[in-house]
Amino acid sequence: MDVDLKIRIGSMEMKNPVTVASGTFGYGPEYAELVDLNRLGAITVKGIGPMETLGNPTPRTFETRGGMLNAIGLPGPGAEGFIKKYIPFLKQYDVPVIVNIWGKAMEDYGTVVEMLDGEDTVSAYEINLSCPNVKEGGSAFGTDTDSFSRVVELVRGKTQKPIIPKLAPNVPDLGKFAKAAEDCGADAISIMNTMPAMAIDIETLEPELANRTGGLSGPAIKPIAIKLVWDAAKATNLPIIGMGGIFEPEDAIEFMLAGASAVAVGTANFSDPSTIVRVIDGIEGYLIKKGHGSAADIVGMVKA
Amino acid sequence: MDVDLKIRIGSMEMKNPVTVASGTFGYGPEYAELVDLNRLGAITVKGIGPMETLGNPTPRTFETRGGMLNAIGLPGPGAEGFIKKYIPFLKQYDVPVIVNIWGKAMEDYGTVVEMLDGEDTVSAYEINLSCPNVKEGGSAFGTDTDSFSRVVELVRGKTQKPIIPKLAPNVPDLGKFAKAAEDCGADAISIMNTMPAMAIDIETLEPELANRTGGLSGPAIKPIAIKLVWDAAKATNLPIIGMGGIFEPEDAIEFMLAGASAVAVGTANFSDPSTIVRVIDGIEGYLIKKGHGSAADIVGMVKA
Amino acid sequence: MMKQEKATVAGHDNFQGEYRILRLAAPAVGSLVRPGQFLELMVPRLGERILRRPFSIYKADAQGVSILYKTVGRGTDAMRAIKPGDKVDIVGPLGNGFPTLGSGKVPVLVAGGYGNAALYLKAKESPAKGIAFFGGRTAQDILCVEEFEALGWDVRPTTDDGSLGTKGLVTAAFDPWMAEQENIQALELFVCGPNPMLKAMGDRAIEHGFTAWLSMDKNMACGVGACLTCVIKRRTETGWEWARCCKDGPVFESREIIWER
Amino acid sequence: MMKQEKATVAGHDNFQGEYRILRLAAPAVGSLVRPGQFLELMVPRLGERILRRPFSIYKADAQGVSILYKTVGRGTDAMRAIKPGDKVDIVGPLGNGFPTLGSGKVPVLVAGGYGNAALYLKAKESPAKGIAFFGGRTAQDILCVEEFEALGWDVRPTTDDGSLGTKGLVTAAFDPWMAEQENIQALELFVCGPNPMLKAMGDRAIEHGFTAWLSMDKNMACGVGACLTCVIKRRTETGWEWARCCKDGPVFESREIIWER
Ligand SMILES: Cc1cc2nc3c(=O)[nH]c(=O)nc-3n(C[C@H](O)[C@H](O)[C@H](O)COP(=O)(O)OP(=O)(O)OC[C@H]3O[C@@H](n4cnc5c(N)ncnc54)[C@H](O)[C@@H]3O)c2cc1C
Ligand SMILES: Cc1cc2nc3c(=O)[nH]c(=O)nc-3n(C[C@H](O)[C@H](O)[C@H](O)COP(=O)(O)OP(=O)(O)OC[C@H]3O[C@@H](n4cnc5c(N)ncnc54)[C@H](O)[C@@H]3O)c2cc1C
Ligand SMILES: Cc1cc2nc3c(=O)[nH]c(=O)nc-3n(C[C@H](O)[C@H](O)[C@H](O)COP(=O)(O)O)c2cc1C
Ligand SMILES: Cc1cc2nc3c(=O)[nH]c(=O)nc-3n(C[C@H](O)[C@H](O)[C@H](O)COP(=O)(O)O)c2cc1C
Ligand code: FES
Ligand code: FES
Repeated sequence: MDVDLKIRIGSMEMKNPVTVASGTFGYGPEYAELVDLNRLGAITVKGIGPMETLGNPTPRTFETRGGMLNAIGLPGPGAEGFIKKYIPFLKQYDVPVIVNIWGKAMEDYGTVVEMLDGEDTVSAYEINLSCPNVKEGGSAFGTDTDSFSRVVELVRGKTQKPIIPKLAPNVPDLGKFAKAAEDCGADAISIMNTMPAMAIDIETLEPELANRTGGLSGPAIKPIAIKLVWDAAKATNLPIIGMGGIFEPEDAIEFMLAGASAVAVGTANFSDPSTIVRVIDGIEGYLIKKGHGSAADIVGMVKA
Repeated sequence: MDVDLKIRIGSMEMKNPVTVASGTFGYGPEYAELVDLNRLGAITVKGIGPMETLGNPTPRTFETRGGMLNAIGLPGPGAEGFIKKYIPFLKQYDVPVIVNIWGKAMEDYGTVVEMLDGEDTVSAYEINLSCPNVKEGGSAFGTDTDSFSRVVELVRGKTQKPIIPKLAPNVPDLGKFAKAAEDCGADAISIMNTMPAMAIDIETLEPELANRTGGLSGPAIKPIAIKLVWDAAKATNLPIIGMGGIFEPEDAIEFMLAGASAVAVGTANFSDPSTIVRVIDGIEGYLIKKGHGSAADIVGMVKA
Repeated sequence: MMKQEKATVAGHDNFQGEYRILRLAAPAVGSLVRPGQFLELMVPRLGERILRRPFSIYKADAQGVSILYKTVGRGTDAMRAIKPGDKVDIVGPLGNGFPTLGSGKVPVLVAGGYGNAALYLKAKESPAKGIAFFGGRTAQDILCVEEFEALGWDVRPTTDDGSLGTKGLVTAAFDPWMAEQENIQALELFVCGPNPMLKAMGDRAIEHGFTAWLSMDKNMACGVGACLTCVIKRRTETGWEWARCCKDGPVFESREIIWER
Repeated sequence: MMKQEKATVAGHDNFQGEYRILRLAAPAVGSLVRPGQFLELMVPRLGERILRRPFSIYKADAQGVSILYKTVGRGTDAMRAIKPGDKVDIVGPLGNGFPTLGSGKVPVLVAGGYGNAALYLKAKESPAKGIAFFGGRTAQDILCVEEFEALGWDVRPTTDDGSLGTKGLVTAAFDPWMAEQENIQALELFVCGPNPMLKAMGDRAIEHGFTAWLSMDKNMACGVGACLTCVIKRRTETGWEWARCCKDGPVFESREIIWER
């Protein structure tokens, strides 16, 4: 039996619903020896700002029960550096590239898009409005519907390519943000970024992260992410890219049943680089077993 | 060396900083054969509403990686039933009793307190403003500062006993609620209730909980709770009762360093009923090892 | 009375079919057990899962307890790695257990799956011995037949595939036998098995007016009555209330239960 | 080139003191290894912890690899339960490894703790053999002395308690030796050990104008350069940049490194 794994987000066609979570897969080359990049539905790269940035001091990550904290803090080559260093590499593959963008000030989001938009290799933008690890911008834009809408509208005005705001999990009513994204002309939404979190070394009395607080990712947060996807799916018709603790194919399917059209594998890459391919194959196997003709069939199918 | 473990919350004196999380320890008798109740700093009972209630259909709990979901939904004997069935039992112990109260409508909170306030055995009220598992009230009161303040003020008007609002974790800025609690005359705050969450059975397509969504507790959420306690401690001088995934003494100490004056053991009771006593002993051991004279010394001591 | 005890594994072997037997040196728990009670076991090295798993107590004495279990998921899978000498933390005995046989009553045991294990102590303790109906998918799933026979019980197996005893569900053997009874109302059933079996026996008890004690299988979290996870609807004079399988049960008389889906 | 491989455990034994040796049948990874590289191991049955653990490759050939490790926390504790025949998932070889010895240079090895293991392949491959300074707390912590001697190296141990070789830190043996050298600038150090040792050697290299390759020990998450956890400050013409220990390192020349706390 043939199943159709294709998923469409605006003008971007993914050959299957599986991408990677920004920041967990570098810019492409890092895992290329371990993972056949051409298998991916899309490659989502680490957050790109308008200029080269250094990120936070170390320690930047810390392992917790069923998860990890990170406060990497958005170091990166900036839009220009990204074009020079990574576009030639990414061009070689037959995979859409989603560039995760961020800014300290609102205008920065526009600037990055202006700098990147001429590159054909860039297929879509994921707008990071929810990074818990940078002081300015980041999370602040993602927890207030007004500034959220302003950023999304700003980006919308700069590009014809699909734009995908990435939502913050620490809000009481995610549906409002999902709706706002739709109203501002977004093509999809990503759910979820890491959850603000902290750990303390009780011997040294120091926070485990140099940045003091960070974001929690991994299996620990999966049930939170599933709930948020389910909430958002009720509030909007936009496709949702679901993520948060996907380690097994069953996790990805759970996200799709909750309402995600696509999924992203994040922290699991560190744990098991074969996860992405296992997830793609596992979704296909599930569709065949359950007699579905296409991946789109199971999106939002939960009986709830 | 002698260390002073005593902690005071308004007029309530706890012989040590350790209580149990509401809903994880029944009303007292359930664990009495396994745990010496007189060792506890306080007993916090399952949520009590104005009337007898049935709670949610089953399944009501589901285990996740590093945590569990629950949607018990506040079944209980109601204030009158509680007085009849449990006060005589609780009276036998030399331990303050914190009654966790809830209501569907705002007035309910006042009604429960009126019904309970004559009982000497009731030492304090924890106000549940953050249950993710009841439709009316619950979480809604806890995610909006206006209704939050109105409930706290209402309860404040009904009793001289210490009142302890329990905060919802799914807000972008917990400090506001901590501050509001202080402004409305609360004696302490509890952080945190469970995190809204969901799980789906991919074979049956049904949510794993009959209530569809529930609350995530256990080790998975500890880093989230530590961060919230740290945030709140910066916003208020009220004592904080910290909870969320305390399974080992080290976890409790981490909460205290982050700013909690007391802690509550929750889900860990199910896993290991000896946790509470181990936590009390572990805190004492830590204080001795580090040369502190009292538990209060380490509250908020994190170098951050 | 219940205890929390760090038991030492005295033995861990294949028992029959997919079942394994875990024998624990646990004097504190072992000496308190009544038939039909269970324990909550903390599965060692199951770091990511935090809850205990409930198991019926198969045998118990002043030295300890044993349980029979089948691997059905992560917890019971991880249990396979338990070795003699390991420490295993248990809480028990839990639950009300089966009541003693009513005077003048004719005892009947009905079991499926691990229910056979749960009934062994009852079979042993019962002053009168009678008939035991054991159901399973195949001969491999019918546990402990010789043991029950050695205690003086007349065991009537049924299997879905006919590989042992009558072919069919347990009712395929029970119903014809029941039809022959002169004093049906004197029957007192002790039942432990999957939900459909419990319900089938409960329905017959109500229809024919005999007594049936059903040991209910509900997912549990705390096992001691604190969390209110394991509730079933129990009939009251005015309607119904929730009863906790772990504390108020797991054994209920058929008339008490309001069945849901 | 790196690979992910499900290696079969060929052996797992006490090695010396607190160290154990884990031998893995891993042809894909084994055949690619250069001296100074490491691998990332997924600890079996560590359900609640999700990240791999990095270990230097002690020995490697076309059949597989071995590592020496000490238990310091949950992961390395759980590793003790690994049995021959188990499958262990590894990713490797990772990192740049040590460069080949410069022409006309005099090789010197300096190691502490598992650094001895990390230097073994380098010691073997090096065309010229020379002196090896190994530091440890006690004699038990100085690994593989005979092996290095068998390869033709002159091993100079130092221990904090004087139980083997010179009493003191590795510098207590290195400094007097260095003072005697006629052509200090011809020295080329290959160093692997705790951070203070790395820094001490790096400082001397800069002060006295010789070359020192330092294998940096930083906590890691991905091990392949994707997550940017393991960064150290590397000097650039205009200031500094972050360099990833897992991908751009772990080996850096002393002049590249800007030390922090
Ligand atoms: C009072 C009581 C006594 C029991 N006695 C025994 C016994 O003597 N021997 C024995 O082998 N088992 C017994 N069980 C069932 C046993 O507790 C479960 O098999 C076990 O908890 C499954 O754990 P797991 O981690 O392997 O499965 P999970 O990964 O938790 O679940 C795997 C599958 O098993 C199902 N499952 C989980 N718990 C139960 C349950 N309580 N009942 C039915 N299905 C369940 C799940 O829905 C899922 O499909 C008893 C259960 C109860 C409530
Ligand atoms: C490139 C590289 C090569 C290594 N090679 C070896 C080797 O050959 N043999 C060996 O025994 N160890 C080696 N290590 C260290 C090894 O990775 C750690 O001991 C291991 O990850 C600890 O895991 P754990 O779960 O037991 O400890 P955790 O529970 O994670 O931590 C326990 C303690 O160890 C400390 N710790 C954790 N990771 C490191 C680290 N990377 N460096 C120093 N302290 C750490 C923690 O801060 C904590 O104090 C190497 C590390 C790196 C980065
Ligand atoms: C190390 C690390 C770095 C991350 N960097 C970014 C980033 O640059 N931009 C972003 O939008 N999200 C970033 N994230 C968040 C992930 O993309 C993802 O939303 C989150 O980790 C949840 O998914 P997971 O549990 O599968 O990892 C990062 C996460 C991790 C663990
Ligand atoms: C089964 C269960 C029932 C609960 N019932 C209540 C309740 O009635 N009232 C309340 O305020 N919190 C309730 N909670 C939340 C806990 O009190 C606590 O805030 C939360 O579980 C986090 O702590 P933990 O991770 O240690 O369990 C319940 C939690 C669980 C797991
Ligand atoms: S399992 Fe907790 S009340 Fe029964
Ligand atoms: S550990 Fe991820 S970049 Fe080095």
